[in-house]
Amino acid sequence: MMNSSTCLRSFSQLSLDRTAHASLTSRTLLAPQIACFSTSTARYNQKKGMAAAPKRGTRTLNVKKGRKGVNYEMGKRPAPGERKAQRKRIVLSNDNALPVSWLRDLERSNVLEPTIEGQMMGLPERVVDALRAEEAFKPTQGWGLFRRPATLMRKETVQLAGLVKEIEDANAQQQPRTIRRIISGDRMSGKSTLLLQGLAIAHLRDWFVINLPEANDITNAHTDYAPLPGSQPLQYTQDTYTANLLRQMLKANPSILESTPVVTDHKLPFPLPPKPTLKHIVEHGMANPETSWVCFTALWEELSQPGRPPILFAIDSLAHVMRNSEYMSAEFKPIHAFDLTLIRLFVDLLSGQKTLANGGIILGSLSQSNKPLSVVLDHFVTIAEALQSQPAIVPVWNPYLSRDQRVVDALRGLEDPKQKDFDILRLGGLSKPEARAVIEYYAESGMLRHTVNDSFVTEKWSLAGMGNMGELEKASVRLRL
Amino acid sequence: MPFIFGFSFTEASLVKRSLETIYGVGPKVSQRIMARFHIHPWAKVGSLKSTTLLDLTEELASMKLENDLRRDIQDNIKRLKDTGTYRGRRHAMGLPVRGQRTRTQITTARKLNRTERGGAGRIQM
Amino acid sequence: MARNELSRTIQAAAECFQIASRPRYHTSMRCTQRTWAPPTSRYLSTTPSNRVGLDDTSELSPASQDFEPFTAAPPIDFSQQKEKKQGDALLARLRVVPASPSYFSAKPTFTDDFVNLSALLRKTATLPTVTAAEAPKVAWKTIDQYRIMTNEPVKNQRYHKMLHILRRLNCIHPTLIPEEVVQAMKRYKKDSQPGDIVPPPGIIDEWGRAKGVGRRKTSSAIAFLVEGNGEVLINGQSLVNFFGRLHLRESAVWALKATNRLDKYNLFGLVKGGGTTGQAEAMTLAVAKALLVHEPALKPALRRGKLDFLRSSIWLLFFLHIHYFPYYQWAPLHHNSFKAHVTHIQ
Amino acid sequence: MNPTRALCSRSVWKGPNIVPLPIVRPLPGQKIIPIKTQARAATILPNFVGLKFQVHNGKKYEDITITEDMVGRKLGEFAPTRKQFVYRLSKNK
Repeated sequence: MMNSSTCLRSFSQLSLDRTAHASLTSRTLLAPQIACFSTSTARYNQKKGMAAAPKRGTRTLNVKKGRKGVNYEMGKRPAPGERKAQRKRIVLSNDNALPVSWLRDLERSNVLEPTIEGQMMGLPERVVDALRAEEAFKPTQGWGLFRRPATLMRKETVQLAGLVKEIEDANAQQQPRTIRRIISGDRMSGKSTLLLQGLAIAHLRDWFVINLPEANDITNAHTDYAPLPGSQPLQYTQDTYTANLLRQMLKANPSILESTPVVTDHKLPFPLPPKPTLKHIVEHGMANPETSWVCFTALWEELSQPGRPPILFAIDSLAHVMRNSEYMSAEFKPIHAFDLTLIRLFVDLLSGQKTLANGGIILGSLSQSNKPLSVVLDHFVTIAEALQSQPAIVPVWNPYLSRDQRVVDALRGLEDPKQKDFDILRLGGLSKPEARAVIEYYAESGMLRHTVNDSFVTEKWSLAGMGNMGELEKASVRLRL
Repeated sequence: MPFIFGFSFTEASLVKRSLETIYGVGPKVSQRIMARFHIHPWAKVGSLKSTTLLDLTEELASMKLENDLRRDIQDNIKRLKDTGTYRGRRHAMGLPVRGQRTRTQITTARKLNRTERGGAGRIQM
Repeated sequence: MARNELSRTIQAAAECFQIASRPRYHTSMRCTQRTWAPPTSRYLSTTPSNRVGLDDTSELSPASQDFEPFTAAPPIDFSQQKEKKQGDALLARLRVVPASPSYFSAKPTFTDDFVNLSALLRKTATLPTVTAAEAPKVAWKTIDQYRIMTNEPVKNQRYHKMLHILRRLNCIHPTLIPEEVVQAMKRYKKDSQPGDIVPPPGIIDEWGRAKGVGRRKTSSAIAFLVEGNGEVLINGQSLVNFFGRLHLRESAVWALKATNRLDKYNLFGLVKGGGTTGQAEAMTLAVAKALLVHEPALKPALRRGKLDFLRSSIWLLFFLHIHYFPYYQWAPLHHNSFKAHVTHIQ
Repeated sequence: MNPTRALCSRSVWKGPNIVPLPIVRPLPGQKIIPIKTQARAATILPNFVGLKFQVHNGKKYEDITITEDMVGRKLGEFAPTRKQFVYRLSKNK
């Protein structure tokens, strides 16, 4: 139905219509000829003022009623991307929160010791900048309530640090290992914060860190995509996204990129400066997006050379990856998320088809909010959890459910208990001492005006469902009723 | 001001919406065209390269749009009316053609059902 | 003679049917002969159980002793009348004299009761009394039950005046209370007195679990309380997953929170039916009952706890009310229903 | 074509709705005798072109001469069954 606004546009279109007979090829695109569609009523329009009264009995319809004037201002339109920036704004410090005197900083030395378990540790400035560059912080995590970002070194964080130490020892004995972990747990139990702590540890141990902050942004068809010629099955590169990722990597790991020279020749389509370092490749990839994927692969090969630092490859809300993406292929079929080059790389590493030359950790964290239903992923996660907690009862796949075979092959490693490298990192509630440490930190930073004693801590602990991190914070700090 | 199929669109306008302003292109057709040239649904016209603009125009040219389509539709209606069929008469009177109720809710029919449907784009005063 | 026979048969029928009839007049004649006075069972109460004691014909009901010295005329023994004519003359001179002066009042039984009790009170006024609180708890008959008993339209206010006397009688020191008063009061007491039905005391089973059941609106909750370190599981889920809102979580374990026993007990709750608030408040009652099985001494604390809970929830709603007040101008309907909700709670 | 309308129309494999009509092929010179029929649902076939039909519209029979464009339609389309509604002011009669 032609409502009033399209009707307006059709008036304007009409005046610009092309004459029907001019064949397209001959017409020059730059100078659009104005030709009016030749019907009698067009001339009638000129004498608008003297419209004759309609004959009796003919039906008339007054469309002009209730239509706003031509230059009706429909309210100020926000600048493109402004709303999203507002939503994603990260505030990391709060001036009226008191600085916590006894807060120690995480350093390269003390990050791997198991002794720091159960203590709140501050994040040094360098690491905070790197994490901010990688968009590791999330607005919902409540960093803005405190003077300085600090995290609790939970049991699971020390486990993660243990893995980092294992990799470094393995590197020392020249057998690089790639450990793959998927972080799962209840809602608001601190999965993304654990991912952030993993990134912080890797930064402190001078690893090379790649972080895909939100898997949803890759698969929800909001960035441009192009087929990668000669890839079997046809894969798609995402140029602007990769360029942005390269920019984040440069900001997050400046020292590594500047120091390591380019060793092999990558037949890059652009000339490299005389003494090329990885930084030049990354900068070129950032500058012109169409070569961004070529630069990324070159960078990846460079990082696989011997003697390079181990790599931490992390992704958040993994469930978005385990299904068809929103992109459409040329034959108007949905493109599977695994066919996107970045995700293909991550999944190959996760499933073990590819390994990291210098070892490293592949970290994927599930997200309970805005989670697409991925039956296969949930199934494998429950199997892995069952293997860890009670190996006797392991859930069996319901054969009547249809499942995505590609995802099954990727996650098959979770099934057999012998496979130690690929496993689940289950996040439960905090223990009582850990909860006490957190609440004392809240009290110290002035966010909590209550004497911190054992009964108060246990009360908050059990009210927060046996120590759920987010609920604990919501109950004690945010809710000021 | 990039041009698609002879029409000019602002940089910030969405490719999908601008394709659909063309007479004869709806949501389904625009989806298929954009998929064929690997344009993601929220792409802005400004972000398209000139080569893709040319591909789009060339693709749209091969379809029957705008005035050819209008003429085609009007010929059908005119033929219906000339042969004296019931449907032709309904078009001429501006009443619903496909057997809808005429006691109420016939504004769309009164607006659209006429022999030069969509052609002049004018509303019969 | 037929009339005499008739009156006697009616009296017998009334006797066996226990129908309360107005105090019967009996034929009596002022004449010199004195014969043995037949039993005048003054009251035929409809509630057989408690009247049994009073129906034995030997002892005259106490009510008839306090009138001014007034003795009914000796009844005439018709069987000795020689001829019929003398009998008829006798009947002509008969005069009906009611047994109790209140016979002509609108509510004779009630009036007698009131008069007797007042007399009883006058008689026992000097006995020492205890305060109303310490007096034994008595469930007096409601006015409807009394009306059914006496079959008279007793006025509310009058009845409660009588109750006032009864309560005063009840306050007589239990050791000194005369038997007479006890017997009198028995007529006005309900069948079941408070304290007769005592719920069975909760027991802790071999696994150390105390069970409590609570219901609210249409939800019912069972709570198992075990000594432990404060873990809570409801329907197999953690407290946070089951109850989204913090207010519901707090109300579910309010009994433990109010008596800060939250870290001393583990709670395993099963709740079904109704909505979230109904389930939470059913769980509150269940947990409280289970806690009482563990520590019966907490009953007053829990009673106070209930008040704290109401006060805190009202305060919470009050705060929300002010906090969201600016949003209400353009939703007037919503505002009224919310205000009604708040007033309903207070 | 609106899909539901396409579904409602006659299946192609059944072919057009051929109704046995008393078609007399007149010689070119003679007068064409109109064929009176009530089969409004009969599809107009190509060999009908040029003939005259009297199609029943519920009350009387309407004359139609078949032209080239009418092939493929039904006879009933050309014989309207309802009278045209014309609003006539009948107040001050």
